[in-house]
Amino acid sequence: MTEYFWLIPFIPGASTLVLAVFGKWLPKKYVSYQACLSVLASFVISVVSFLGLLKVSPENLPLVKTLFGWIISGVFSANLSFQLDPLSTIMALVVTGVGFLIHVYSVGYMAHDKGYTRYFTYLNLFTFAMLILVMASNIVLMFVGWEGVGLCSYLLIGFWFEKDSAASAGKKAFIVNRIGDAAFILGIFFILINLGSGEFRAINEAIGGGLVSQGLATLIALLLFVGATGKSAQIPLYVWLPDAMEGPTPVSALIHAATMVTAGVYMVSRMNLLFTLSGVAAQVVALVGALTAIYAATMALTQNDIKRVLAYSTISQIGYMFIGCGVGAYAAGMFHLYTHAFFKSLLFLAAGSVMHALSGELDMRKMGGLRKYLPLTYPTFLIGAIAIAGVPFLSGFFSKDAILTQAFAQRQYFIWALGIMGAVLTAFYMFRLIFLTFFGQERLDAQARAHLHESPRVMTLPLVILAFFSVLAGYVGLPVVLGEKANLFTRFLEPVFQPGHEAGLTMSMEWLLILISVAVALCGIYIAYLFYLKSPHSPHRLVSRFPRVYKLLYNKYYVDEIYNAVFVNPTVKGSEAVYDNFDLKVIDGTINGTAAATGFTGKALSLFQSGLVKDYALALLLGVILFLGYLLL
Amino acid sequence: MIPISYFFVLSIVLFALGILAFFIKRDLITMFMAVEIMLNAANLAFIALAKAAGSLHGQVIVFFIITVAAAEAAVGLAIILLVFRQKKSIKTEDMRLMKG
Amino acid sequence: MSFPILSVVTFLPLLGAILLIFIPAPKKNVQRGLALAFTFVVFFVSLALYFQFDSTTPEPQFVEKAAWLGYGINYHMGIDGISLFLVLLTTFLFPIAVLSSWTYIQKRVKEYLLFMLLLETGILGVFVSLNLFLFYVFWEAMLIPMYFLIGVWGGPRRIYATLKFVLMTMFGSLLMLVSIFVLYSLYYKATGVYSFNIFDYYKMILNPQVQGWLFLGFGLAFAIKVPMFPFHTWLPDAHVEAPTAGSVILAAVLLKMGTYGFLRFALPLFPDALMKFLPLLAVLSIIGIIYGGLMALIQKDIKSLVAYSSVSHMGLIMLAVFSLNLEGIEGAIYQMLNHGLSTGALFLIVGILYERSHTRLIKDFGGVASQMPVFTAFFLVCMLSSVGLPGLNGFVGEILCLFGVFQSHKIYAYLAITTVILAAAYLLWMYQRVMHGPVKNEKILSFKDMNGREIAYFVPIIIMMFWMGVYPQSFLRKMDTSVNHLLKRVRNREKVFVREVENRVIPWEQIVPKKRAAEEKKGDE
Amino acid sequence: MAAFLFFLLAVTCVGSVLAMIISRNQAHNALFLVLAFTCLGGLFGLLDAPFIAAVQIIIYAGAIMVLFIFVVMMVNLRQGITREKKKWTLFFSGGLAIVLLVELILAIRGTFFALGRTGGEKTGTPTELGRLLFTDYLYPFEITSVLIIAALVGAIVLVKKGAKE
Repeated sequence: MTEYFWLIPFIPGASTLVLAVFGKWLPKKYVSYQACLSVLASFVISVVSFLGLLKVSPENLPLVKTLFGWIISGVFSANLSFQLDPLSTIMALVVTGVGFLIHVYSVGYMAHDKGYTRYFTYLNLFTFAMLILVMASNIVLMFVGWEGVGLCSYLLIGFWFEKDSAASAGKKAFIVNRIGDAAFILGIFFILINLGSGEFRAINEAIGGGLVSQGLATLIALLLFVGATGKSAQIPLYVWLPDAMEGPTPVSALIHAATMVTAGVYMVSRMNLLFTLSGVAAQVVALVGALTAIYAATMALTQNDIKRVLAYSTISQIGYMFIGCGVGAYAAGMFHLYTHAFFKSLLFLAAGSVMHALSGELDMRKMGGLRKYLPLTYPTFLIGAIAIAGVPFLSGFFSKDAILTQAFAQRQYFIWALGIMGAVLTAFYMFRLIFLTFFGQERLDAQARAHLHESPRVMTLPLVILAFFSVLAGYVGLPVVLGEKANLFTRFLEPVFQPGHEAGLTMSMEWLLILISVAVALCGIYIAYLFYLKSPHSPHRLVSRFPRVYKLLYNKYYVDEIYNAVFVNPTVKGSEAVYDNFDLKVIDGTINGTAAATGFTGKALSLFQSGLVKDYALALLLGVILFLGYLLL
Repeated sequence: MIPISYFFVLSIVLFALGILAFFIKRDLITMFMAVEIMLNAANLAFIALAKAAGSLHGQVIVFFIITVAAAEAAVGLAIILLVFRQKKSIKTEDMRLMKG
Repeated sequence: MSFPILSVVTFLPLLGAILLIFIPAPKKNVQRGLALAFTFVVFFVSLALYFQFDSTTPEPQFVEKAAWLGYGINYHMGIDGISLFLVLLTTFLFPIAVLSSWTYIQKRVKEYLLFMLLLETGILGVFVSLNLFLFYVFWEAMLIPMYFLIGVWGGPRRIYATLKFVLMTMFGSLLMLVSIFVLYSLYYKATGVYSFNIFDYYKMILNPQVQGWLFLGFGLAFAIKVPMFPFHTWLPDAHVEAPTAGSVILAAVLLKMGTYGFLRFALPLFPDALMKFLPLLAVLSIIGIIYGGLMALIQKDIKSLVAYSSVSHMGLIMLAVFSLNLEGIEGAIYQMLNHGLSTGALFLIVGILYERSHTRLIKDFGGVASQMPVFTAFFLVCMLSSVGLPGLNGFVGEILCLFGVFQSHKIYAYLAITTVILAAAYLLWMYQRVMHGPVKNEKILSFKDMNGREIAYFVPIIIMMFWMGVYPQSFLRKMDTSVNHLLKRVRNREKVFVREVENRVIPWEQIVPKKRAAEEKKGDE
Repeated sequence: MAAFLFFLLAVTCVGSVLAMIISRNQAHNALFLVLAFTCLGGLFGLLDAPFIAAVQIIIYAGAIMVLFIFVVMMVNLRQGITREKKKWTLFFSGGLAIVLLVELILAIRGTFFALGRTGGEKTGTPTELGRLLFTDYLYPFEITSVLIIAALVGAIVLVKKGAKE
């Protein structure tokens, strides 16, 4: 069965095609079944492939299936081919597994939307594109998936296109991503020209064979990483992700939390040899990741929109993943990606459930005390929050700790410190969210109060399953202190990530680091407890104490405004000025001027046409005389 | 006998007089006559040269010129008549539709 | 001689036009049907070209040659891997263009269809001619129907637009005519043989200075047609005023005549001059890419937006042509087809909107998506194809173009890649303003979704977009040999043909026959 | 004798053209012209071109001038038309005419004695001319007939069209 792994992307793909062409005539129920089952089928194949892969010896990895030559012209060649190795398997499992749950959730969430079929078409298309991204065996095909998920993101963010803000957010996401993609394309070109092939095996061989200089590796890696900052919402291209929350919540969960935004991490992991070879690039990755982690966390502190808090949290968590990749702990980065997919999509879906209960309310200031009304949503949300905060024995703890330990072990103390600070903030804002939403006074609208209800089972069931995994998913990657072989996850990925990156620490040091992490997480939660439950007025006091800081954070450091003022507006205004003054006046003016000059000359010369026959005769005579005179002389 | 050049000089004088007449007169009919004079001056030159060359081709040309002149006179006069009917005038100053 | 398929393809539309004359004016549907039938037949006949095309030889195929006016003016037709797809693109788009104007054109239907058919003959003639004189005849003849199509069935400023279009094109082509005659006389001086045959000219080596002037003559004509910055201003005007089908043909096929001209004439004939002017041309192309994109960003009229996007796209194509490597030129040819499809489709989209609203200003629209779901889907695909989304045709061409440029000049590629961002920006912004947001006014509420006819002519375009995006092999492989041959001609010519005597140039092959002819003459005496 | 005839005819011819220039009456002008053309016919005779001389008198002095007279009658201006009033045009054109005269004479000065004299062997008998017309010049001759018919029809159509209104 393993050899059919290349079918994994095509099942949702085929489903997309059917829905896109015949969707108009299909009943809603059929649409739901087809959409969900196609993803489930892919999931089943992924699981089978995973099991099959365990039996394959590392020398035979990756398994590659080439369907046909896609773009071949001269040096440029790209096949339509897929590969199966531990890395792509994990990604495929996450995408199809979480994807399936979110498809199911969406059946309930979108039940009353008039764009139901369209929604599932897009969602299936997304799954298709994402699977191509993770399973592609060469970088050009990977780029197809890369752009494809960007497209789906655009379509799904702007799903409710009647809202101007949604349409704008979708457009913004696509264009910002394109900026990164432009760099990505250049990176691809460098690879194709200097390494001769875009196939990952060939790239790894070329790097392994020492064909790539360090400078070249740095150049390529940085270009690719610029692409990754676009897709994975890192500094400086993160601005689209908060706006992306305009889309339906399951979309935020699937695309903007679990899968698409982590594509950058996947890509960096996939090209790990390149980044490791460069060194500089890896350092940049780690630094950008760390800065983003803390920067986004600070912005999450002050937001009142429940989904925006989660969006900033996502940006921050992806920052952690990049720290992992940057310090060479690719397995740890991937591990965090994997656990994050569970708990962050859980958080989003739970937030969606809250919204569903409150008829679309997003503002936390109008919530509070919801825990008794939402008996299933509340505990699952809480589990997600605990997991992300890094409380021991839940998945988030293991993965985040693995990253930070590795950062410390690689002597990246600055990055480690940033990560720890980010961890405090993470715990704080997550529990701020929990306390504002589920505890304290009820601050509901009367209207929302009347409609308050727990979500249907089709929505809560995925929550429960995800909560289950949020708790347990971490146990495949236990810290080294519990035994050399405890980290199954890392061992599984060993064929992809060359071993030997992970420096060892003494036992006591490891325990110390774990203790620090735990302390930090609990500390954050306690501060949130103090601020929002114990003395609900203290935040206001703090705000009035530091109004500037609060305003800066609340307005997200004015980055959107700065980008608009520096890039967007000058481009538009400048283009308008150029159009009016240069295109119309200079270029068109020259052309019309030439025409006008010709006309004017004609007019002027026509004055010689007096209309009197004698004048013409005179001219004739003059001509004859001059001509004769010339002949005579 | 008479030098052929005399005929030539006469032809030139007639041609110049034709030009003079063309510019002096203001009515279309007389100007047209002036044109005819110039044509004839040319004819004379042709015949004189034919004589000098001892060939008949010059005379043939003159024959054709005369026939064409006849045709031209017919059409030209018809046009003058039309112009007169329309404008009630045959003065050249009155006709400047072609003014630029 | 085998079946003269190229002549049939080229002149069938003309036959259709002649038949059309005999249909009485009031029978409009009969006229439309006839025109459609003829364009369809032409398309199906031209498909045979694709299937019978031998991709292993760079020589022109389906060659037809017959004496015509003498003095080297022969009827000489043939296609190679470069022109094959341009011919197919033309025949593919014409039935669509006729269908798209089925209800749009109501006055003087007969004349309109007549000109459409004549236009098809003219365009096809340009792509298949191998004799420069014949080429020039078609090149100019094609202008006449286009002149009338814009001038009679166009918008309010149609006279201005059509005059600007025709005069600018004429200006360029006049210089080309001079250059053609210079070539002709140079060839005659060198060999004593009259010829307009392009393959004879390929054998000539001209001194670089002469090449420079001739290149300017040819290049200007093609640059105006493409249009390259700064000769582009006729394009927005012509597009805005032209009827939908006119815009489609103009954007999809007419502009390609410029790029085709560069590939067929300017590059192989004047390689030294090309090298001299290359930096200038490349810079102009890059300016065109960025400038066109920025101008497109702020246009208020959808059609002029698409027109400026054409300037940008054509800039990329030109830049790729000047990259002078296999990837770049194959990418350029491929991108020509893509641009034909996607920009043509975008003009059809605008036409559909215009038929319903009688306006093309972006600000008059908003929220159309909620009224016309099927239309939205088609619009989306066409827009994404133009943006260059992988999986659709635009990506393949764009990435090959950029790759080709990257290979020859990295700096150019860094600048040109901004098109990836700009194209997304202006098209998405336009799409958002037209399709998204709340419904702007009640007029939009009354918009009907696409009808069967409209869907019928869109579906083939969409299928082609996907096909060309997913399986470009079926197109690229047919070009390989011809493009390689062209490159060989441009790059290594001095190795193949060398002979220069006191500024006067003699193709080495011709020296021998001439000598022999002289000896024979002596023998006769 | 011939010299006397030549001078007589030449002086009459030039004199009548001058008279035509001076006179204001169009009818008189036409008659002066008849005289001038007749003299020219005589000169043609002197140059051994009897057929052309006859044609000149019949067609020019006869037919064409009759046409002129008819038109003069139809137009029928009571008083004649004054001469050109714009003095500068007059002097300028007069000057130019003299310049042309001088130039032409200068042009032929080299040939003054080279052209020979009249007399000698007779050429240009009507028979020879006729043979030439119907052999070498057959095409032009026939085309002339077409031309004349066209002119005829044209003249009639032109004048008739105007008459209707």
